[in-house]
Amino acid sequence: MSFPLLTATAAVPALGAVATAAVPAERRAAAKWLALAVSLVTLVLAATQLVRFDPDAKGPFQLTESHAWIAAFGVRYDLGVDGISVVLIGLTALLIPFIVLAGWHDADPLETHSSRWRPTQGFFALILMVEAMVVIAFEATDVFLFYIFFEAMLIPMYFLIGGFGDRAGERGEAESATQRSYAAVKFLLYNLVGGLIMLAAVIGLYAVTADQLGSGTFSLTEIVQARAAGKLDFATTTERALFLGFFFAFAVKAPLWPLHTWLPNAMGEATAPVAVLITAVVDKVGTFAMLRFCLQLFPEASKWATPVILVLSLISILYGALLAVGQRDIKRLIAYASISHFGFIVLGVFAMTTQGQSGATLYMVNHGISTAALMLVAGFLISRRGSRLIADYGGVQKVAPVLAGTFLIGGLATLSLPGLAPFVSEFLVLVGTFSRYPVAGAVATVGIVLAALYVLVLYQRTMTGPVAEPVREMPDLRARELAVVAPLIALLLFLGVYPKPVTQLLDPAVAHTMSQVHESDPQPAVHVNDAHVNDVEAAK
Amino acid sequence: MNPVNYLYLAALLFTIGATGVLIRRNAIVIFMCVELMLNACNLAFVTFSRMHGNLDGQIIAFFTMVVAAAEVVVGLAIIVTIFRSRHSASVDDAGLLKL
Amino acid sequence: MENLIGTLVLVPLLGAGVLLCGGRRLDRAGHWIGTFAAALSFVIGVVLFADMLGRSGEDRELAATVFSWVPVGGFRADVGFQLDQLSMTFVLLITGVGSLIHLYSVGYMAHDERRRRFFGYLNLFLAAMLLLVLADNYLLLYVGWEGVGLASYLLIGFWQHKPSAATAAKKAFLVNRVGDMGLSIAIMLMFTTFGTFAFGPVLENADKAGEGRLTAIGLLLLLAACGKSAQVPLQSWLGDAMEGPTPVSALIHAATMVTAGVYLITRSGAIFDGAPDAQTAVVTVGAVTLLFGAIVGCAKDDIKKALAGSTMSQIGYMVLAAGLGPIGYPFAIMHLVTHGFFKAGLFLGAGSVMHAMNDEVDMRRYGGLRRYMPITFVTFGLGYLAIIGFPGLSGFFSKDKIIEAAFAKGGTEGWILGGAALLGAAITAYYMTRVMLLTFFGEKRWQPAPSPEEPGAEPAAETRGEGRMPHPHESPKVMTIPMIVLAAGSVLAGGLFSLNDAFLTWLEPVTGHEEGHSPVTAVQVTTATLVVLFVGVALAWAQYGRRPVPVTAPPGSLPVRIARRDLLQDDINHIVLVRGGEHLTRSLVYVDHTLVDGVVNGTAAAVGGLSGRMRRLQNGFARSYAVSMFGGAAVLIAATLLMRAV
Amino acid sequence: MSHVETVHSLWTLAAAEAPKKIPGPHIEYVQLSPTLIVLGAALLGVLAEAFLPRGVRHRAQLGLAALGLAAAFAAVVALAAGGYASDKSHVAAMGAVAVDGPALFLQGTILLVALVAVFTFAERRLDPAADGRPVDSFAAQAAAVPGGDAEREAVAAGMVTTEVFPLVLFAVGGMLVFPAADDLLTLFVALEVFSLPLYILCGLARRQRLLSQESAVKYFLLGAFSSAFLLFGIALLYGYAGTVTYAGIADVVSGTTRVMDPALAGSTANDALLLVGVAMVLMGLLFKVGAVPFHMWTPDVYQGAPTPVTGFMAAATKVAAFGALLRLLYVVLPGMRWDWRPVMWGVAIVTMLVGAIVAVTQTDVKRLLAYSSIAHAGFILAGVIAATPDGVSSVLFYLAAYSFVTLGAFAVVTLVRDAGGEATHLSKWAGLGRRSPLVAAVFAVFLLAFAGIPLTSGFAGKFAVFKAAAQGGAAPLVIVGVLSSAIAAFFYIRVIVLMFFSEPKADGPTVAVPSPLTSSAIAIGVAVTLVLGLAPQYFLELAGQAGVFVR
Repeated sequence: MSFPLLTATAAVPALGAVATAAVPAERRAAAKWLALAVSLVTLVLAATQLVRFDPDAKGPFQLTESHAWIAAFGVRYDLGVDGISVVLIGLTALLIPFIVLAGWHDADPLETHSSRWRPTQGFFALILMVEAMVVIAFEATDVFLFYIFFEAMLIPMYFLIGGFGDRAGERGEAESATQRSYAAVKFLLYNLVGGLIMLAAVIGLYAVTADQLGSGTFSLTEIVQARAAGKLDFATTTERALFLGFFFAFAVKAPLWPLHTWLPNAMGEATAPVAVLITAVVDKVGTFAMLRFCLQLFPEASKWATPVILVLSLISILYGALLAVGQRDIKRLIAYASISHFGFIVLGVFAMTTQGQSGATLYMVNHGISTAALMLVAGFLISRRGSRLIADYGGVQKVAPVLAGTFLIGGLATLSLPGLAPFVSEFLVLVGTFSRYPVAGAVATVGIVLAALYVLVLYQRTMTGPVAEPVREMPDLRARELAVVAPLIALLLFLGVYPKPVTQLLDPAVAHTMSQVHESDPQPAVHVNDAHVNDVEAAK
Repeated sequence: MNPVNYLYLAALLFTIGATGVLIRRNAIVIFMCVELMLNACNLAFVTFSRMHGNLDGQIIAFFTMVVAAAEVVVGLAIIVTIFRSRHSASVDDAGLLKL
Repeated sequence: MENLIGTLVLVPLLGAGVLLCGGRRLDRAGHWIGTFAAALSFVIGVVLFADMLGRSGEDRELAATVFSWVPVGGFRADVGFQLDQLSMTFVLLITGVGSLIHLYSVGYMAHDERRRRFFGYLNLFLAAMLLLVLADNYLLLYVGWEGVGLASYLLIGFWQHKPSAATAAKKAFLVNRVGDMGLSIAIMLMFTTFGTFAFGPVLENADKAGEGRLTAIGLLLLLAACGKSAQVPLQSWLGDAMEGPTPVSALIHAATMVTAGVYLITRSGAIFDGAPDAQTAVVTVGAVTLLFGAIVGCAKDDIKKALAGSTMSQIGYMVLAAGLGPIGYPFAIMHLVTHGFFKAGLFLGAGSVMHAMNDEVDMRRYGGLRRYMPITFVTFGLGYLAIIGFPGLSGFFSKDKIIEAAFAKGGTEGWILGGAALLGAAITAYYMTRVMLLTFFGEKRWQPAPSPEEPGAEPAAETRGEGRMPHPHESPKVMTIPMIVLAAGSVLAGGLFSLNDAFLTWLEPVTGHEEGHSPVTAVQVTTATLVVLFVGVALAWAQYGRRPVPVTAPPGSLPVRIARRDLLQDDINHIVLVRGGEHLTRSLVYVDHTLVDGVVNGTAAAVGGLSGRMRRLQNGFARSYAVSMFGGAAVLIAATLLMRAV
Repeated sequence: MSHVETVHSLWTLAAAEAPKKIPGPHIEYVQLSPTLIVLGAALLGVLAEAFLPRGVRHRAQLGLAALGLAAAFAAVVALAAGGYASDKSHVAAMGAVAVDGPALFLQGTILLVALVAVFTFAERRLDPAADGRPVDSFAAQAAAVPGGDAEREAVAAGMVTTEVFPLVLFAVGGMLVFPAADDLLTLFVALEVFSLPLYILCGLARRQRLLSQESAVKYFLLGAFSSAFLLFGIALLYGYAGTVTYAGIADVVSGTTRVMDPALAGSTANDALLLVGVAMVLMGLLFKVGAVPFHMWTPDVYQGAPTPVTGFMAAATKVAAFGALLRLLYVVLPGMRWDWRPVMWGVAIVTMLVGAIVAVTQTDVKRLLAYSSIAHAGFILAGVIAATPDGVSSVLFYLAAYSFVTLGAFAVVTLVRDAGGEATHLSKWAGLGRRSPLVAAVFAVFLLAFAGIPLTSGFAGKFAVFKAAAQGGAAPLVIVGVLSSAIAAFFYIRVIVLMFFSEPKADGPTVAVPSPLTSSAIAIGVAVTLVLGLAPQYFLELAGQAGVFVR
């Protein structure tokens, strides 16, 4: 019985959350430091996973743990990571410390609060709780186990969104409180409905397996093997129905057009760190699950649905970008930008090519980092001025050049400028899509122009031009804030120049998925008898 | 005479009782209508036991009477309390709890 | 030697990194660090050049793969460099002119408190541009391609406090992005066609791909080139780009970056050779643009905008040449180099003039400056002679060849192209003469400096008193020396290159060369060129040299006004794209709020309403409850019986 | 003419020889011990009321009730351990009462629920003491006119209605028999035995007595009305089968034995008697579980009754009634599954939807919980309809899980008070999370369990029943189920929003600090909710083993 690394990675933040919540009211600072420490320990554990993970080992999952849990439902506590999940766990564990650090003062109680109300402890405890649940969701190889945490993570997220917001500027406390709880409820209901529909599909899956294998099971590996061995075989309609059930939930989470409208509200009303938590961490579970569960459990249905999904993701790309252009609120703008990016991710996942899927997974990582950078800087900006309206800014670069500079870099990453991480992944997605669906690939490329449009418009309106009166006294980034942003930017540069460490982790996992879907990359029209192309063929 | 007719009578009584419950306002009267329904049941039991030629039905009828008596005790108690506090036995006056 | 290639890019990149992250403490030395980095990369370039000359024609090409960048399945992108004669030419041009302009900027930006950052951006540009010309595959080229775009964005918008500058920068980036879209799709198409996008395999196997795919790739590359090189229809950004500091206009928007499109087409020659239709498209774009730019150049009173127009038109020549295939490639590149010299020189001259005239840009407010700033006058004048193709100066050789090649295209096409080229030459002569006359000749038409509240003022102006009459003076040495060097270049380059076709033989291994069968002899072409040249000059003299020039531009006839408005390019863009886009986004925002969100909120409201209505049933009357029970029982019984019945 | 002969022969037989000695009934007292213990305790309680001095009654009654229930529970455990849940399970008391898995499981659940409920009954710290004496939530003297002199005197005299404990015990006694009843007569008697005390308990509130009495009247009249239907249904079934034992009826239904009497051949041939009878009996039971359209009493009674009583009713009554329903459908009517399943489908669907939808616009916590209990009745029905052993065990599990959540939730409701007693209007709960986070958090846990959020018992139960339904071929029910859960989630969330995200009102309610009694009740509720959510395996197995009915 080796050390249960995967469990530990999830258990540490979970226990940390409890401990943080237990910190007495007046020891506020202690709670913050505790949360930071816990998140760092988690980061270490996640790093250990990355180290102990062996890219070219046999078998889909590694570091597996397996225990009986609810035999009556055929549910096991099965954990395991493949290249994709280990990378995403790394991303999660990496971002949380920055989120904690960035949210350092976001939950300091107002004077009006009674002494028994302990927002600070709650805030950081909830963040850690979310981290724990996300990690488990990434690690779970049992559909039911995944589902439980996929659903459960809504609750802490819900309290984070509804309970903590920006200092209400002109809008007034009451107004912003109403807006917040509306956003929180919208977030919860959207995802809950998605989750419940998925629940129906999960039950259906159990019914089918129980019917055909004798005893119902949720184990991903078992089901896949049974299908491979021909012991288990879905009726076409059943498979499609189940696929839709699963996909709906993930599409809400992702979010895919037209199920996206919760995201702008949530990201707009939540504090910047929480917004990052939503879009950079929690939403990734949706896209990840498409890759892990939709494709592997229901390959045929996935292929059947691909055309529609491609169209939807194309709409998401263009629609999200265009709406981003039309926004007056910085955070909502970033939210719509994320919708556009999630469009790219889904596109890559369902392009069913190696480049597409590796690109999509890499995109999840890069989008996480770049959005974190942009959103957190935006948060610092907003916290200084107390307004989210673009119109309230102008000429910031004159008074706060460093803030403006980091904001610009974050923006350039968002428009996926070559040399920064997102470019690699976006291009991979585009190539991967193009090589199978040229038209879709070409249409998606329009997204990069629109991306430039909304980013540059945002930058121009907020940072350049004559200095607006309200920002004249605005201080530049403080040490803590710089400590949050600088590493992220460094990471963006590094992964932009040298993404290989990540891609080589992803490649085998993606290849595995591709084989599950019985897909192989389309071959080039011209056979090029060129040295390095040949050795690539040999490598394959 | 064909005992089936007694069944028809029982059904008739039962319906009368039910209708009474639906249309009368006075709690006491409603309660009496319920009693009427119970007695319709008794009649049915006795008739069936006569038809089947076993005594179960008659035994049940006795049980029913006892239960009905117990019901009367509880029911009247409740109705009387509410009558004292409201000075009316009309069930339609008791309409605080709604929506 | 291979390793040196990497350092070529690395040096300015490091320079940029140091300058941008260095913080205030570097403010005092920043400009020299930047200039040093540029100069160093030039030296490295020269060393490599010498080494290359040392080797014989065929094995002059160097290649170095640094590391594997994005290896995913069959998709293999490396960071690899390739230095052949073509790249070499660019390296020397970029680093050489670049260093000079760094030097010039030391003086020009002396009064700007953000000078350090300016040099950081310049270095960043050098790095990106070198990456662009040294990359050994299209994806890496794309990185440089967007990198120069970024640098140009930062530098055009360097004076960010000017809304006009910020807008111009944004516009430039966006228009370029449209072109980049073409490039990236082209790369994807290459990947699906060849399974790779490294120059070597792609170009070697281009012939196997079939004309259809090649044409598609060619047109997409052309789109990219149009964006970067400000060719019709994506030319609109270049004029506005003049918002940037003048050295930027000289380096990026005249000498180097804007010629990247020509590089791309020349580099991809093999593809275009297989796609005649694409080539036709290229030459058409080139011909149209060279006239377009020239006409715009005639109408502008802003000296920089006039020069921008001429840049556009000169690049039109290059593109035209590049579109002619192997006949034209060498001349395209040759003109590119010579143009690099004289256009950079002209811009620096213009900068020097503005420097002297309180940053006044309206030529109608110049006049008679030749006595006040002789060096500028001489250098500018040499550049002028070069660009109009005065015999013996560099422009003469390069442009003349292009016109020949155009005719050599043969058939009516050849006649049309040649005619266009000739006409362009005439117009060039006209507007350049106009610039000369307005600026250096005639009587003084100086006005008080622009008032401070006008945002158009460069910060340099703040240091000098506003509202005073300008007192023109010659610029400091750091500025004049580069001008002199460039002037020398613009005088000599053409001649040197043409000595027993040195340049041709130098490039031949890369671009290949074939003699066109021109319907007209070289002599005829030359004479024709000279004729139109003098016609152009004469016209300009008749208009601006003989009679005095009004300080405020006369309203002018309709065509003049249209030309002043850049031939309505911006208006068309505005109506078609901006307006349309705004309406689209607005309506989408509305849709998102009412429809997509409305559906959800609607269902919620519906449930609420239903709930409210059903709630009414719970009316508190015990008897109505009894009714529902009774009814329920009836239904239950009926249903049960029914079930048995069916 | 045939019936005349039979009649004649009957009389002549009677005349012929003297009637034989009727053998005394044979009763297995051990196996009925749980019921007997509880009823015995109840009787003792009555005596205690009569003879003990007023001062000690409360404590004595509490002890007696707790003791009795605990002992009964011990007896149930002993029986289960003795194998009566599985191989030794059989029908006791001459075919009147079944002793088998489901019966014992449900009895155990009911007893535990009752035990916890009794704690909340005995709570005496929430209300401000009336002239020096601590008071519980029951009227000083139920007979006194509200606000009248008699009441004032009663309060002054320090009267307390300690009769509630014997009443509860009687009710529990009935509930223990109800799911175990193995013939229709026992069913009816048990029904009345646990209904009548509840009618009274509903009318005993100390605060807002008018509401309380009104709820009692409504509950009583409608209850009596429904039991009349039940009884008539029984009569018809008796007429159809000639017997009221479940086994006997089942045989006739499945056609293994035929009714001797040719006079009824006609009525046996057309199953009108059977079908109408079944429908009416079902109606009687559906009334008790609060299924639409027989649900309308639920909100009024839940709101009017004293909150501890509401909690007890909501939890225990449902358990007992569903137990009886299960036994009836699985033991008596498996033969005619194709008749009742479609009907029950309809009932389940409307119950789920109506319960969820109407709850959306409720403004009173207790009414809200009432409607949610209706919706949950719908979910449970989905499991009942599965008509598989899985269905049985899933329903058993759901009942156990649900009853403790309900109990806990209503216990929390008793804590939130203002001048007028309990502050049940939702608007008063605004900002509770700010004022007393712990109570709000606990209530949130219960709400999330109601909403069926994973890691709570609610989710495990919901999953169990839906799984059973899906495997039982009722996939559409599952779809409707998840949809109505979505709607239901909305109003649970609303309460949470109210408690945590809205600013507390200045004149908001205070949260009373309860005695260990209520605290432990709530604690048990939370514990069960979380344990059944995190590690339900053991209890699922228990329910699984208990899933077999004896015939």
